[in-house]
Amino acid sequence: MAFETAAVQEPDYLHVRPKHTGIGAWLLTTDHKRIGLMYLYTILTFFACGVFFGFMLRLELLTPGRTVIDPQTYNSFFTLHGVIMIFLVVIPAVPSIFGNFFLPIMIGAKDVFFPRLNLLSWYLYVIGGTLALVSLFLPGGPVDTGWTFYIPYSVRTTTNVVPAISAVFILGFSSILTGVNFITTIHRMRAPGMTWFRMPLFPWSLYATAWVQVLATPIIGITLLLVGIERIFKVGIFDPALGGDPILYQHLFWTYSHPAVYIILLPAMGVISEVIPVFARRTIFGYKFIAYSSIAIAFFGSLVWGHHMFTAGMSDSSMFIFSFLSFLVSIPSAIKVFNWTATLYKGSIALEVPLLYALAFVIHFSIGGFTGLMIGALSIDIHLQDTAFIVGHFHYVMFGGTGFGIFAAAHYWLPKMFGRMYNKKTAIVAFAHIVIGFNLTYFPMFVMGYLGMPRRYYDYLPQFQIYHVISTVGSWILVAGLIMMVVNLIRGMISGPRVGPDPWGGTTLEWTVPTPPPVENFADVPVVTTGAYDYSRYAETTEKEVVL
Amino acid sequence: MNGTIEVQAVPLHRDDEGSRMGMWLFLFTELILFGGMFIIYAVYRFSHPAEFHLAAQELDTSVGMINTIILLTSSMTMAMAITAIQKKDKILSMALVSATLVLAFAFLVNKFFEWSTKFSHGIYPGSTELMGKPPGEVLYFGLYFVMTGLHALHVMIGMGLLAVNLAFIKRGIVTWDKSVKLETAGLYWHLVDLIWIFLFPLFYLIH
Amino acid sequence: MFTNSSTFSNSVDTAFLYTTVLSAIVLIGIITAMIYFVVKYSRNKNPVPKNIEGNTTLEVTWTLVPLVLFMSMFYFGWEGYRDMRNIPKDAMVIKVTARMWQWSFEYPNGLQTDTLYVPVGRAIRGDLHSMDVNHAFYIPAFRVKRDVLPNKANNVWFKSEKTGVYDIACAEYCGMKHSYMYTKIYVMEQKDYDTWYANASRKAGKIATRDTVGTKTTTAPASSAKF
Amino acid sequence: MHENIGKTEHIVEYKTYAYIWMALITFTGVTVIAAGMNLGNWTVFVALAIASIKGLMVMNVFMHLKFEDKVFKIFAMVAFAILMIFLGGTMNDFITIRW
Ligand code: HEA
Ligand code: HEA
Ligand code: CUA
Ligand SMILES: [Cu+2]
Repeated sequence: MAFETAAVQEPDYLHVRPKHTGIGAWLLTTDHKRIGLMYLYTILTFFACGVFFGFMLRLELLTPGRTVIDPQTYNSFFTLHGVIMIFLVVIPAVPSIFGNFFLPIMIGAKDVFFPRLNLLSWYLYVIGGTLALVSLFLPGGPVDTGWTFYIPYSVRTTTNVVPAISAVFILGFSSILTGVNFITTIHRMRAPGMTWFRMPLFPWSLYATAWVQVLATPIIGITLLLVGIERIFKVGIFDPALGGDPILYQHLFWTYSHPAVYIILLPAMGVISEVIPVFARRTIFGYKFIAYSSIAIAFFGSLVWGHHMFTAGMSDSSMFIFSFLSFLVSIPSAIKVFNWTATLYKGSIALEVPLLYALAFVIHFSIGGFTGLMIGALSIDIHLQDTAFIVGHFHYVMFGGTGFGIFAAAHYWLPKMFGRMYNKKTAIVAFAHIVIGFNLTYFPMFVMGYLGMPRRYYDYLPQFQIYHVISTVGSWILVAGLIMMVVNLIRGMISGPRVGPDPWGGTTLEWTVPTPPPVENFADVPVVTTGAYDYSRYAETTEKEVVL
Repeated sequence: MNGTIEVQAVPLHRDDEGSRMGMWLFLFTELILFGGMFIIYAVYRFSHPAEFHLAAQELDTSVGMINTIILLTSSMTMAMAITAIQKKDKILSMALVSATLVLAFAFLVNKFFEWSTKFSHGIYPGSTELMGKPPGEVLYFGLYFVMTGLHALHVMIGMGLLAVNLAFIKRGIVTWDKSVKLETAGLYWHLVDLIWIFLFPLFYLIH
Repeated sequence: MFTNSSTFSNSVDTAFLYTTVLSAIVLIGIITAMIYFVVKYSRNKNPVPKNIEGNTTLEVTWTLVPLVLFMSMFYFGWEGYRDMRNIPKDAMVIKVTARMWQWSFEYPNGLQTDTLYVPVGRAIRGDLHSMDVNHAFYIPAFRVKRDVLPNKANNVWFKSEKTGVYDIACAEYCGMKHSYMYTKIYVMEQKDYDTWYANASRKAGKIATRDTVGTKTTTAPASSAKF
Repeated sequence: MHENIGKTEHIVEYKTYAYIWMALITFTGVTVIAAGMNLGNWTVFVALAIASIKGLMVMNVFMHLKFEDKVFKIFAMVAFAILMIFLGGTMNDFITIRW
């Protein structure tokens, strides 16, 4: 998409003289870019809390018996760790930070379709997040149900379940509104010439995600609402003591929460699809297949929730169907992995930090995915369900996948957002720490899980200690790397060297506007004439897609 | 917030179809919210058919039917209010929106008496009377209370939206060529009706 | 890995090995390709890229090949699972009751214990029931697990192949002492078992043995159970 | 591309609404009567079928779905299909559990 950079230098979005002044310039803004930044700061804050809890979990597991905290505290810590990481960090992170900021620019729009609704989403997010944290300190004690809130424990325990599920409910609302906003934006606000198949893959993945957000989130909303009502008013819905069925709760919970893992994953996959071609300086391999596979993941992802209930006592036909579909949903992921790898072929590759994270994403997500396949197989999952193996699986996909995707996005786009570059050497050192620490922390979990170490265990048998020690030491390296990375990014954004509009040589629309972007994004409405990844300006030959 | 000095907050172009699209998407989430409860209903009705049958005898079909008619009528007046405003008949439109509000209120009053009768018969969540019943009936009434209760909550939200729109019409914010706010509020109102269309047979008509 | 301590351990371990090896091969393939490309086509060595938009033959291949492999994995899993649900008619029935945070086992003659005793080579069916919240009956060495739910009957079966002592864990989060909800299963020769059964039953009515629950460290020898 | 599409409404006559209203009331009567008859296992299906017809009328006419762009209809079908999948996936477990 060849464009002239906007000639007239409008003030960028960070330096305009806004309608509201002081703090109101942020809290009352409807500029999608500022809202994106507000998400960045708030998510980072909650993320720090989540890391703290995760760190404490690992510390406690260093030795059998008590190391630093008591069992009740441990139980609330893993619950809050799960709730914060899932609902407050990885679900909103990519869409709300980078999606908000770049989706409108990438499709050539001035803002999202409902700017004020967008601001409302942020407020809901903050209220929900605060409520989750406040529940820590309310009388009754922090919630200790696990992030899954399984019935009947969640109606039995005396801890603050109601504040926690209200928090999740509100966060769900926020997520739904973001989804509604993005779908409408993509349908109605694409620039002239920006056809569906000229749209970059990041908007594509956000589009697929948005549908999952819109159609699946209400299920968890209502389910948790009912748990709350059941707790407060003793209405009989799920509680076995009142005749309810504990498995029904699980069905409804996972009906949302499995699709949710693809809400977590898809946007990060979109990031990877952006990063790889830019640093390989060539068009992406199999554009349409990647685009369609996002939709396929979103659709098939809605059909497989039962694989979390293989030991719960489902009917054999359900077991068969859910296991079978779990394998089918893995196909589109496989397609993406192969296309990304193929995109490196005959490129002109610069191994910059974003690409490092992107490649780390592909590898670690694949490991997570492979272990997903193993537990998708019925007999294996019977053995591994609720063991440390599962913990390993989901940290690999969510952190090795989405987490690394977020880091890739941060190193790729933050310079655009703030107009400055971080220190690349430090970034690489931090990357090395993170990768090593990550694998040390989570790989032992596969081993001990297979040996029979259950999850959500405060205490454990002595034969597992060696794995726990490795894992805990790994978490120290991991957190050290993380701190290094964040500090480096923050310093870079404050005082790093300035960068021009297109530091990486990208082709999507966001690189055609000044850095940082002006308030209205585009001086003139852009007119798109080519596909999103048109690298012909670097290449000598272009090979059209070979059709059978 | 814009450029150098001062520009309006929200960009610029107007796209009513897009606004309606947003509203529809939101309605799907509402639909699925209630859908979740219909799933629970389906499972429990399947596993406790006889008890559901028995419990349903406690509900008064005629009350349910009256409420159905009230809501259907209110949906019609709502739809007509939009036609009226589009035909530049501001007064008629306001009258029709008001009629919708009155009907909505009647629905709630009706619901209130229905619930109070249940309560006075000792049927309310956690009551000893209810707890003495077999599990299927406890579940039936649990669902009855949460589903009609949540529906009533939606009626109230809908009333709020309509009231605001009434003011909009009066003040000329909603006019014949800028009616999308009223239209989206109308969409919301019809959804409330739509859900009731399913609630009615499922709770009142199990014979 | 292969201990053959129960009828299922073999099929589960085989399936696991199969999927692991397959995954490892694919993973190594991907990593190798990646490193190769990054080195071979680095910007220094290859300043001018070549745009290749795609290749449908390749796409179809890497859709169908994984599909076939995935189906084979699914098949392994399903076959193994079928055995787990195919409960022999002549299995000995033991009622397993879970409550926060202990197990209790009731044998056909009404004898109750908090540690499970079974004869080797005999199919055992556990009828699972919980008094309070969800638990899960898990014998890692036997590769069996099944949730124990209130108000919903569940069952599980297994046949041990080797005598010995193994751990039973609770694998569904159930509150504060979830991680202490351990007990043991003693697998004995049939004649030892008969003696034990007769002796213990004489004292029937009260809980027969109490040697393992709680502090796991004190039972270290037994808990480093055979894997 | 989509700049300033503005309004594209279709103004529906009062009469049309009145007819639909009459049909809705009639169907309400029908469903009450049908429920009174002894249809055995079919009761639920008849009730749901009638409710669906009523629902379609409300959506198409009162909510103008009929006059909207094709994507709106596709959206509605997708949402409905997903709900049915959720329902089917869950129900299947409870229906086949004793097989
Ligand atoms: C981002 C989040 C995410 C993602 C993407 C996934 C992806 C997958 N998950 Fe995971 N999962 C979780 C998050 C995620 N999961 C969480 C949080 C839990 C635990 C919840 C809890 O209990 O707390 C969980 C639990 C979980 C379970 C339940 C375990 C249990 O409790 O018993 C299962 C079972 O089937 C499962 C399966 C899968 C499968 C099959 C995939 C697939 O989508 C993976 C597909 C990807 C690949 C397969 C890799 C790429 C493919 C190739 C390179 C192709 C070539 C390969 C071959 C030919 C072998 N997951
Ligand atoms: C994405 C989600 C996520 C992430 C990132 C993490 C991060 C960590 N987790 Fe995890 N964890 C969960 C989700 C996550 N966790 C969930 C859902 C559970 C289950 C809870 C339950 O059982 O109910 C769990 C449970 C869990 C357990 C098991 C508890 C048990 O079963 O007994 C342990 C134990 O070691 C653990 C450790 C850690 C550690 C040490 C970290 C970290 O401290 C490591 C350091 C983190 C990083 C280096 C960065 C990751 C970065 C990002 C995701 C991006 C942020 C980006 C911006 C803000 C821009 N976690
Ligand atoms: Cu019992 Cu965990
Ligand atoms: Cu899942």
